Amino acid sequence: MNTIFFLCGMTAILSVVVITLYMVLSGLPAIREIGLADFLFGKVWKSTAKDPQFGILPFILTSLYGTGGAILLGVPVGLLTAVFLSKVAPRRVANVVRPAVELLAGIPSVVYGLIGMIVLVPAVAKTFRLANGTSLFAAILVLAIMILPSIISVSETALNAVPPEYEEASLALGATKIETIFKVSIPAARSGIAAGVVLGVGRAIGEAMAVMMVAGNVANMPELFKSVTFLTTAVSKEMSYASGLQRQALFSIALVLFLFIMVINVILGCILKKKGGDK
Amino acid sequence: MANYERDETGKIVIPPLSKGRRAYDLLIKGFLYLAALITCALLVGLIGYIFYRGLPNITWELVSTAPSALKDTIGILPNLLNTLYIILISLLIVLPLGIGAAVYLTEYATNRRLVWLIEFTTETLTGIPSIIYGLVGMLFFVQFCNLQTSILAGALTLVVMILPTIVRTTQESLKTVPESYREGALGLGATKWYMIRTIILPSSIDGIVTGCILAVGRIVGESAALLFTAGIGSIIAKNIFAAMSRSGGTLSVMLYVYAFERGEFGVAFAIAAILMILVLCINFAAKLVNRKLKNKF
Amino acid sequence: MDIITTNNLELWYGSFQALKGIDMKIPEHQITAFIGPSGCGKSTFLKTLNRMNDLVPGVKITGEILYHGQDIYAPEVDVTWLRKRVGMVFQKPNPFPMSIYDNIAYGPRLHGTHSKAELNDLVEQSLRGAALWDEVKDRLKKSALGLSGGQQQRMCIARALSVQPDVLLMDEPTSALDPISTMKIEELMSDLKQQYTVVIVTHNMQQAARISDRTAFFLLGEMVEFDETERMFSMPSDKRTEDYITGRFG
Amino acid sequence: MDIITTNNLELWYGSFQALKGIDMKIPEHQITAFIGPSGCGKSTFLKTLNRMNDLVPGVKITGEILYHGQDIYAPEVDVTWLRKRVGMVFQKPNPFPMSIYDNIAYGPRLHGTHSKAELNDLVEQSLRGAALWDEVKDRLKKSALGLSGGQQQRMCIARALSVQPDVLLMDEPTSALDPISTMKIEELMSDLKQQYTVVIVTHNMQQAARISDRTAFFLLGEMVEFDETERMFSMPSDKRTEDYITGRFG
Amino acid sequence: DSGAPAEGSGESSPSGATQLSGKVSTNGSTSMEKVIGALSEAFMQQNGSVDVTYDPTGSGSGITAAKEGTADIGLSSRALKDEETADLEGTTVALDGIAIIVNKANGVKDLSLEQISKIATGEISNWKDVGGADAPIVMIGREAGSGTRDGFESITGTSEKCVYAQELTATGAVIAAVESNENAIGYASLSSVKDSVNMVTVDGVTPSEATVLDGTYKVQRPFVMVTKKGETLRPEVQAFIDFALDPANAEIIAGAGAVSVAK
Ligand SMILES: Nc1ncnc2c1ncn2[C@@H]1O[C@H](COP(=O)(O)OP(=O)(O)OP(=O)(O)O)[C@@H](O)[C@H]1O
Ligand SMILES: Nc1ncnc2c1ncn2[C@@H]1O[C@H](COP(=O)(O)OP(=O)(O)OP(=O)(O)O)[C@@H](O)[C@H]1O
Ligand SMILES: [Mg+2]
Ligand SMILES: [Mg+2]
Ligand SMILES: O=P([O-])([O-])[O-]
Repeated sequence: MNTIFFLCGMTAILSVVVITLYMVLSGLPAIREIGLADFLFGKVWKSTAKDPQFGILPFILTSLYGTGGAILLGVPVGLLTAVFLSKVAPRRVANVVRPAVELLAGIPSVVYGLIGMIVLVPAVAKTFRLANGTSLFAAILVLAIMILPSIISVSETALNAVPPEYEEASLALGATKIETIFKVSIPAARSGIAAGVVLGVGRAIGEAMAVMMVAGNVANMPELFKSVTFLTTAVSKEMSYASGLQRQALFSIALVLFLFIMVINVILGCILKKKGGDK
Repeated sequence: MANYERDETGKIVIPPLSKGRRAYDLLIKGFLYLAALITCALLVGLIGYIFYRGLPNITWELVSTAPSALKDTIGILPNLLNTLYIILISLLIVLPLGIGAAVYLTEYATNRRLVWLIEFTTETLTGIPSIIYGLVGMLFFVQFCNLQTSILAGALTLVVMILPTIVRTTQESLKTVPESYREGALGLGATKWYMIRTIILPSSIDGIVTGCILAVGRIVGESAALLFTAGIGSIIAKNIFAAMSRSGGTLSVMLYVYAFERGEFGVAFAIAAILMILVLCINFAAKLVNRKLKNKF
Repeated sequence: MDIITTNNLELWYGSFQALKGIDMKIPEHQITAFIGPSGCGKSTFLKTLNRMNDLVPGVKITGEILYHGQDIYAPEVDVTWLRKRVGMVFQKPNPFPMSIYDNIAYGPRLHGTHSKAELNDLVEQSLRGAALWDEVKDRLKKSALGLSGGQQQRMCIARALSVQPDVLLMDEPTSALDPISTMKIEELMSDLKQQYTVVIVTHNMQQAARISDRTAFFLLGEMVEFDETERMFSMPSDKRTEDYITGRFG
Repeated sequence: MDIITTNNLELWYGSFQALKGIDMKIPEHQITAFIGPSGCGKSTFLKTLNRMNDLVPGVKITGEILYHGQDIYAPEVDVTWLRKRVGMVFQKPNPFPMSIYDNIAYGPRLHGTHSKAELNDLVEQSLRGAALWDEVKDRLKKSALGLSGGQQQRMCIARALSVQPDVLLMDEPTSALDPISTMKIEELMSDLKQQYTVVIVTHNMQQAARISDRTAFFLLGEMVEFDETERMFSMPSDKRTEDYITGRFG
Repeated sequence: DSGAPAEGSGESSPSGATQLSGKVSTNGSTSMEKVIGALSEAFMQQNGSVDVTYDPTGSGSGITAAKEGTADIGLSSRALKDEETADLEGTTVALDGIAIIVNKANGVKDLSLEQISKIATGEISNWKDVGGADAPIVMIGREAGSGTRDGFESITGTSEKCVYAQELTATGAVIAAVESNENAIGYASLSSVKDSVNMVTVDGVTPSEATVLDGTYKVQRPFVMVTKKGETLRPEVQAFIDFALDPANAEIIAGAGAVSVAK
């Protein structure tokens, strides 16, 4: 029995090894052929041209900007909502809002994409008087909404874990409740909040389907109101049709994405471990 | 020592909170309510819109037929079935694996490094985005294992993806089983496996069920990982074994396909509404199980 | 002069009455000790004095608490001001997870002091006031969590002093400490009463006898007896007090 | 006849030596009590007797433990067989979360008894053996968690009896119980020694004196003295034993 | 109308009246989905024990699958390239017009091939330059590697020069995007275009089955079934290809919006 359970335990390790192996093995050839610098820093992606160019800087930057933008919008709203739920809301209100947040987390990403495509994209075009609404901006909005639940729930957990003694001490010094929250509770919960943010970054960088439906998918260098391609959408949009070097290059993009994610995972692990160590 | 302003009766006069601090308080409070409002408005807006657009498009014909290219009709029955098949097959595979891994971690493993490694890789799997699962699933299951784009390949891909969920929830509930149960059973001469089978697993069934529900939620919502592995087939197979070896689109995948590839927004919203109802049910079920769990201890 | 007066104070947690008709006059520049068995309402009463009980959901309070003659539960009272004047030190030392300096400067900053020089002054004064300055003056920028338990508790006292209160409420401030730290804090309290009014809850009758000027004995939410400490411990007027201080229950 | 003999038994938890060169002969059909201050290794020693210590990671054992002359740490020994023969009752009653019947039937089923009639018999016998039958015979199908603490502990004893052991190891079996339940279990033990060999760890010297035939005194991992209970309590041969039983430490 | 093809297939089936069984796996182009869907549905109605599967992986993957033998038939929505014809056999089963589509609110009805190519490259960027309102042109196209894009760009001579405002991964997406944006122009498989958008005439020629077939409508490409060269196909696979080429089944292909080449 021991062996059987041991083997079950090994599946996780095995999976990660296989995934890593496949990502690296399928991603390296194209990079070797194109050249790492040309690949990472090339600004032009023309994968099917006679004289193809495989520069993925636009995708990398788009993913970074897109994620950054989503964090910029999502974190304040998420954190404030978490504060509201954890410290301010009357219990009855919190009991309504909290399941709402959970529900937000349960909505499939394609549904976000669908509504983004039908409602958000035309609205963006109209609001900003653009000829075309598919844009980095629309993608940022969708991503910001999608990462909201994870930021809220992780931050709320962290805020709830702040020892009440800290807050009592602050109140007893004549701080108002709000002052206490912002000067004591949030700083004390910062590593948990950071974990939520990093988790959000991971989600945002990895999201494909919803982004694909609103970003326009042109390999432009990122501009707020232009159609752009993320690392994820660069892979998924051409994968079906690709062959030869183009296909290999797509796997190389996936490798880059994979490395991004691994780095984020490690950071997340460190934050959480440090938090655990504090206790 | 402070000197107090006193009124004629000798009572001290208490100054109000300074204007700056009061303004700060009000401002922040405003932001807090605003943020919560945004979150709720988003939710209400999203769900309201989905139902508003989707419910009128749900017809009996839609949910009870297969699409026909000849008759140019659309039905999502095959996709409903595919979703069911994928859930069934993935759970069937992932449950033994995930529970086994959790049992190994909590009951058997003695090597601290190995435990760390397994837990670390499990965590890592949680963070990998589904598009990468899709690609590796395509390379490994579809091409290397030569399963073709099929429900089986999709389910296997999902198995890896939801493994962490099952492992973690099972592990959590295994940890809540009191040590004294283990001692009691072993003290009677039970083997470890007998003890696990008769005492440990039955005591942690709730956690396992919670894990299943979460996993089902994940499977129902998944699209990117399935697009390249299970494909978009929409034919009613003769039976589940025939279904396993052919391409089959789940509801989420077909939502993407109908909306994005075919521009059939009515159908897309109908599927979205069905998905939302499923998600609501899943959340509700998870709550129920959790409540039962709390009552038990 | 009495700095705090309560009239017929009653308090309910939901339907449970935790305080029953308490009338007390707390004299200025003295140490007043509250004793009584666990659950008798000592902490509850202490917390009503600077309205820390406001935070507990479902609390209901009737009667009056006058601070310098002003009803602190009157609607126009700004509770932050009250808490600045009536400071509090808790049973378990609870430094913020920041540097010692920032811990002490927290209160003054809150109440509008931002000048570097003023803050430095206040921090030094407060730490001196809590007899901690010499021990920590070289590590002000280090985390307060690195201090020993006794030092942490004195730092919390310094933090309470930093906003220049009138009254210091202390809820079993030494129960989590070793005997030496306890002794230091007891000494400190005697110093403090020159400038401040000190109210202390203690489960330790010897401590009450050692340091306080007046003692109140609580039982089941009632204040059974309130008198000069010496008299209370030598010839209690109530049978229950006598039973308690001679160890017959509690 | 000695049913269990240990020769120069030593045990390490990692680098900490918890048992030091223990030589002991446990006589059949008697009650042997282990006493000693907290942390002296009583439980540890008890658990080595049916190898429950195998579960602790990092444990190292040297020396011999002979059960009916057979070294129980020999590689060919089946530990489940050993534990069936050498049963164990724990400090805190630990019924499984199932019916009383299933609790008692757990062991027999485990070891291969599945016939309904046999099981019924065994359950009744075991419960009678633990002096619990009359109290629970009408609620065998009810959850065992619904029993009182003392009943739960007797049920755990019944459960241990159900697999028909030779030896019953009991680690402070009454320390979580009220006086009346304790008395019942002490009576039960005296009955049990007709059929079983009982080894009991207790922190209660009076209990040891009341019920045991022989007593072993442990200190810091050593067995200081092992003798007939009466002699041990009336004229201990070791100074440390004397100090302990007269309450000079521990 | 499934009666007619049933008879036809009976005649063309090489094995005559013998019962076919087994599995035919097809794999490739997504824009052939409708045609293959219709064909296989009809084919399976006649041959109950044959299972035709279709993997919409894209033309590139389809060709690879045929080459590697992981699928019986590869599907490509473009003609095979020279290097591919070395070991692969392409059978054109249908032609597909690529319609140039604009929003319903757009007044432009006709564009010349040259105008189209200028619009695609961004040389013309305002509708007023082609007789429309004064508004920017939003060019919507397909992703690199798409057969539709390949066809459009090679016919308009704009390969590698197109400047797109959106690159969408499917025909339907292009139609939907054009439908929802007044300034948009795009191209999509004729088979999929419905009246939610306007098709412009190209050099005065209306895209239709007839004009695609006789070649007067220039913007078109073939639908190709790809098999391994020099290999005898299993009877059910051969039967499916024959079924597609059978003139009696032209209507099925037409019903799916493409133009049968069967004569
Ligand atoms: N937040 C609360 N909600 C409900 N009841 C409470 C609450 N806080 C205290 N009580 C109850 O009020 C009574 C008085 O509590 P209080 O903490 O004042 O006792 P105490 O005298 O300080 O005891 P101790 O010496 O144990 O600290 C107790 O019965 C307690 O259970
Ligand atoms: N699993 C373990 N790992 C490491 N050390 C242990 C372990 N179990 C016990 N010890 C140590 O071994 C020593 C003996 O422990 P043991 O539990 O046998 O004491 P005891 O005599 O039963 O005490 P008590 O009366 O408190 O139950 C103690 O110092 C204890 O800290
Ligand atoms: Mg108290
Ligand atoms: Mg013990
Ligand atoms: O889907 P297409 O290959 O025809 O563009």
